[in-house]
Amino acid sequence: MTGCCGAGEKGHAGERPSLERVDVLSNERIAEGVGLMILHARHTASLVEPGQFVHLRVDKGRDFILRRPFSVHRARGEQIEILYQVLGQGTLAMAELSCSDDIDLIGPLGHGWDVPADVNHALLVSGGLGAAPLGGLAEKLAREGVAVTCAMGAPTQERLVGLDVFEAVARRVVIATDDGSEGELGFVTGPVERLLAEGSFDIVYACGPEVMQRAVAAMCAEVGVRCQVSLERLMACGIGACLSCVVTTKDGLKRACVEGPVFDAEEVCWDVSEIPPKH
Amino acid sequence: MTGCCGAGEKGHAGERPSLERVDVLSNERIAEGVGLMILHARHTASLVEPGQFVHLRVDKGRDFILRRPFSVHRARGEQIEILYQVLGQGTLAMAELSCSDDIDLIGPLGHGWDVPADVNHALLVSGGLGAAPLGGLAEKLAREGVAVTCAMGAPTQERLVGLDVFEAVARRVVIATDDGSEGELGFVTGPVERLLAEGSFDIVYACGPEVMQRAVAAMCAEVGVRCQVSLERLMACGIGACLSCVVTTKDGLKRACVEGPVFDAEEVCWDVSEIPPKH
Amino acid sequence: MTGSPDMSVVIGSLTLRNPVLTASGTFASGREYADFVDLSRLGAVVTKGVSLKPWAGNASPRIAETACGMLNSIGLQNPGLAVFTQKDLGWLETQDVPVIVNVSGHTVDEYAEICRRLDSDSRVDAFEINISCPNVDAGGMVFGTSCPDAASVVSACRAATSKTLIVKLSPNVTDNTEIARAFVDAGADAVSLINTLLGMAIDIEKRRPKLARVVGGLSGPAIRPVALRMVWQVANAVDVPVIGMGGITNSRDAVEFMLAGATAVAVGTANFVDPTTTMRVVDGLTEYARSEGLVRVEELIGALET
Amino acid sequence: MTGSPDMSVVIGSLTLRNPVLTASGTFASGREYADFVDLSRLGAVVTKGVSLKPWAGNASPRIAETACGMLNSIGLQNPGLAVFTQKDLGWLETQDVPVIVNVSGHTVDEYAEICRRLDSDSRVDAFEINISCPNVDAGGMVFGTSCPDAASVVSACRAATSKTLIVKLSPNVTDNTEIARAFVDAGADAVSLINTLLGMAIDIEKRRPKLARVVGGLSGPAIRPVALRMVWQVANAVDVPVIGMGGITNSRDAVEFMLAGATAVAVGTANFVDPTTTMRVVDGLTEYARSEGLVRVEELIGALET
Ligand SMILES: Cc1cc2nc3c(=O)[nH]c(=O)nc-3n(C[C@H](O)[C@H](O)[C@H](O)COP(=O)(O)OP(=O)(O)OC[C@H]3O[C@@H](n4cnc5c(N)ncnc54)[C@H](O)[C@@H]3O)c2cc1C
Ligand SMILES: Cc1cc2nc3c(=O)[nH]c(=O)nc-3n(C[C@H](O)[C@H](O)[C@H](O)COP(=O)(O)OP(=O)(O)OC[C@H]3O[C@@H](n4cnc5c(N)ncnc54)[C@H](O)[C@@H]3O)c2cc1C
Ligand SMILES: Cc1cc2nc3c(=O)[nH]c(=O)nc-3n(C[C@H](O)[C@H](O)[C@H](O)COP(=O)(O)O)c2cc1C
Ligand SMILES: Cc1cc2nc3c(=O)[nH]c(=O)nc-3n(C[C@H](O)[C@H](O)[C@H](O)COP(=O)(O)O)c2cc1C
Ligand code: FES
Ligand code: FES
Repeated sequence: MTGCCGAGEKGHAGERPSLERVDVLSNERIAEGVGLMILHARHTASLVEPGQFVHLRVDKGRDFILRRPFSVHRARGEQIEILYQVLGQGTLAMAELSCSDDIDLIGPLGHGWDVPADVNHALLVSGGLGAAPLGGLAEKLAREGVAVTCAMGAPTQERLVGLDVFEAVARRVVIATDDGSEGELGFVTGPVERLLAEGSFDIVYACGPEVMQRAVAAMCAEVGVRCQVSLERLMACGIGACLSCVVTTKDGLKRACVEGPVFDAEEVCWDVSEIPPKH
Repeated sequence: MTGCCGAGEKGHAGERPSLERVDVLSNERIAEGVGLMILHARHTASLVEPGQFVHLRVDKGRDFILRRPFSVHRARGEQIEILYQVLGQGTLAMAELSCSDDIDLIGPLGHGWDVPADVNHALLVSGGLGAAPLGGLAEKLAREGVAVTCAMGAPTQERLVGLDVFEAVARRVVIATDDGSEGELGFVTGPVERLLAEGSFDIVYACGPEVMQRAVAAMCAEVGVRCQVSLERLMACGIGACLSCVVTTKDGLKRACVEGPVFDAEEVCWDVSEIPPKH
Repeated sequence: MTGSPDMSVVIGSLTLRNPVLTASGTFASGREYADFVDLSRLGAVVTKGVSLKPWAGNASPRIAETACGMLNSIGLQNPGLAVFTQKDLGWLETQDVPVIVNVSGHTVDEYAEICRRLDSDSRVDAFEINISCPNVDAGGMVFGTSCPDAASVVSACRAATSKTLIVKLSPNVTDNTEIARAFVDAGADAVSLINTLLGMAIDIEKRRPKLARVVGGLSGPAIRPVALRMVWQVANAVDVPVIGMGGITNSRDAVEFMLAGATAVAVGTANFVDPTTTMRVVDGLTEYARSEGLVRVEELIGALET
Repeated sequence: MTGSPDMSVVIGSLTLRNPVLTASGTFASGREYADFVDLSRLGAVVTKGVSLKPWAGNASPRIAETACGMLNSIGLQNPGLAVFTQKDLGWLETQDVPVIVNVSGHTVDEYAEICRRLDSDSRVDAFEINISCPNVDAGGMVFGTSCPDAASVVSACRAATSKTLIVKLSPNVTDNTEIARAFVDAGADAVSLINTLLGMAIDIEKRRPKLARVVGGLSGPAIRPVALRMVWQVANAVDVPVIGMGGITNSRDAVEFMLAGATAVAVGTANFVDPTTTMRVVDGLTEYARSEGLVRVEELIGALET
């Protein structure tokens, strides 16, 4: 009865988020502690832009109440893909879902990656699950004829996700792992620094731990390359009403769920610590 | 690690309740709003006496926290049967369990039906799910050579449960339904009154809605036949520690979970209303 | 439609089409929810707290999840009265719904000044004076827990406006009935409760509070029994309408609050969980009133048998 | 065993082998739990409230379930001091565990008399004075919410015994720090908190309260954030040890309370859910202390960084 409601009320039929009941089409463990869930989300799939997210409800009848925000990794046809790391009770509950379960989500939400018209060669930098919101972006850039290079970081080879998507469309993929089990040993910032020194990029898109994004933003500022980052904040409503997700920017507080999660790296006041404590 | 603990601490190895992880062997809807769950409960099955109950945990990670008490309908080998009516969130969660799920229970608990040595012919009176704790009793009486007559009440034929068990061992089964869809029309107290008038019973065991038990108790007192009833109270701990389940008796307050749920009808102060509100 | 119950209720000089409101701070001014909620089917929109000047609110993290609830320490971040009047009231004007402005301040004068400035604004139907927020240092709960101070805020607001004046009570006090009576004496047309319970959560790995501000306000289903008890106590202590809130998630919860004595109810945290909650509550409450054969939903108010 | 942390903590003149206690009224005197718990592995058993004469408690229904919590209105039903001394203390004597007797009364004298009579009983290690129960009409919370009254109970008990005196605080007050300080001034060796939050639930079909007594005490995970906040506030306000409780379900919760300033913790409602909870908390706390490289578990007390 509630179903997909509201869309159209403002005359932007189809451009507004809606509450959508969705079926789980598949849900598999694809790396250590990481799941890939495919949802049949007609409304969201048709509208979502790379970098946007959905607000998933996995809590019905559970002892926790809030929704959980997840980037859409890729959208194809009527389906969306969610790449998620199992961390706490919400993602544990997600890992238990199986094909034919139905859940609900609000989406698509937020401001995704901007692709300026003059971009020729983009560097995508991911740290761990940061690959999630970059998957759809890589494909879109490739479709639009932009050359893509990817620098991926992960703790170990077992926890590297998204490689297949990047490899399918990128000109070049460079990998760094903390233990050297895949690619070079160390943080992804190492290869990023070398790549930037090559001077061929006109934009950098970064997602991963906030310290990594901050470091990448600093390197980009150094060499004068535009940089966009996707920031995580704890989110209650996900639609701009509760002000739990604010990011301190040079223009004041902005809501990560509406004005973000993608921000211009220059805008962000990096020295204000707002990172939720993750284990 | 916790598993089956404590038993033996007091030298009564095996006679004490324990916390037992159990597997669901089957769980089926057997009547309108009624499920039959078979659990593999080695410890409890080997010890439980008719009229005793188990305290089931179905709440892990849910937004309600307490266990739910259920009589053991029958025990066979290492299995116990639970007949349950779906009423609220706890029993709804039970109805969703399926074969291979594991849950935990505390059992066996409480004081069950007493079978005095001089009993020759027993009348078992059930109202609705009141048949649950009487199933094992009927079988036990039959095994011990006591003649069994059953009077069963239910709202409708679709909601009559336990008939097969009673029919297998009872000399006679009389049925009354509120709408006359099976047996005679009306409450079970009608047939009970007639049966008692026959004068052949030396004990009555009753379980069902408290008003029904009270009426049966009054009729038994009238004709001077012993009567035992099984009372329901809201229970938190189930093991005698919290005093949430008290029954007002002529000897003061008694705990339904330890001194009951089976009480001598004469003991109970029927005019004190302690019935939890059921829809 | 014959047979359908009259769902309207009266708060001060306002007649609401039904008793279902939004709880301040959980619904902004409604614009973000317009995709999910038909605002013209709400009893009223209660806006996010507004102060005279812009407030930056507290540092992040500002929320933490707890068992069946959440803590927040937003700290009344808002762009101030001028922006609110232009943007929020401007948008709300285009919607067919009564508007209750939730008022915050650091001083007695600030509260009164907001009421004064909006007194002649026809887009505003009533004020809810928030002297109970646990998340600001001056004002907020400091007022809400001490009778004389809080009553002076109410008197000043009363003098500043002839619109309906609702005062929002803090649950973090020993005796709410005493405070509620003082507010009514000071001129409140209605009281609303509860605001959040002061709470805390700790990250044991970091040995740090989960909220940057250390403590925050607990809301959601976890607090419902406390809220219901306070609504019942206050409704029995004062003669003005009571607006009940705290953990309301569905229409059954709303009925509980009305039976306890609430004239209207507000939905807060549940909006985050299901943005259509208010609509479900309106529908469910109407259905309940119908199934109980009520002529007016008002028959439920305080109809608890004890 | 080398490398294993010293788990002992000190409350007044008592040294407990670890900081894990049972919350009064949820564990009786322990006999019912002996099938599930090795009592000799507990820090102490806190008994059900005992009064001078037998108390009948409240009418049934006495409990109702709520979101992540429960309401109870047991009303301190107990067989009185004489039976308690013979039966409960008689049994506890055979167990290797310190005993803290939870004391209830209707008058100042009743509280003091119980302490006096048990003062020379070697089976009793400490008293916990319950002036905070929301479920009795006289005594109980009436004392717990008003400073002078409550302090006079504490002074009288102090005069009656030289054993360790713990005073249990009510959460249903505006400012617990003030009350805690008054109790310490009156002679308390330690304070424990929180008792239950006053709450209510309604059966909307019957339009009646779910509890026969209408209101009752809310306990369980739902109240944990409120309890933790109060423990933190009180631990920062007094110099005596604080015993923290309210919704503790596992060792992570226990660590939160210790970081907030609790010297020991008590497990209440969680015993009903899993009767082995105290054992899990002892094991988990020991493991946490070990993994954090602590020499003494006491290093956790108040170690929160704010
Ligand atoms: C816009 C956005 C997009 C996101 N996209 C993805 C994604 O594609 N894949 C993915 O795996 N994760 C993503 N996240 C993070 C994801 O939302 C959290 O990991 C998840 O909510 C944790 O839920 P939980 O119940 O398992 O953990 P909890 O038990 O709630 O918490 C575990 C830890 O994670 C932290 N955490 C909880 N919620 C959030 C949150 N909303 N943001 C950041 N940290 C949080 C907590 O502080 C805690 O330390 C995204 C977050 C945002 C804000
Ligand atoms: C010793 C004992 C044995 C029982 N045996 C059986 C049995 O064999 N089969 C069966 O179907 N039911 C039995 N019951 C009742 C059963 O425990 C309740 O129906 C069940 O707990 C309801 O859980 P729920 O979550 O579905 O309902 P809830 O949502 O908790 O409540 C639904 C309604 O049931 C009432 N209720 C809840 N718990 C109890 C309780 N413990 N006792 C009585 N009423 C309650 C509530 O007041 C409410 O009105 C027994 C109860 C006791 C005390
Ligand atoms: C994120 C958030 C922000 C809030 N902001 C305000 C506010 O600005 N003014 C106010 O009076 N109450 C505010 N509250 C309190 C709510 O209006 C409400 O009183 C409380 O949350 C209890 O209701 P609930 O449990 O339904 O959320 C806020 C609550 C939350 C959760
Ligand atoms: C059923 C029940 C009975 C209680 N009886 C007492 C009591 O006799 N004396 C007392 O001081 N506290 C009593 N309490 C309060 C608990 O000791 C404890 O303070 C409170 O429940 C909070 O802890 P929890 O959330 O872990 O249960 C009782 C609590 C419950 C649930
Ligand atoms: S999550 Fe509510 S405003 Fe962003
Ligand atoms: S249920 Fe706790 S004493 Fe019976």
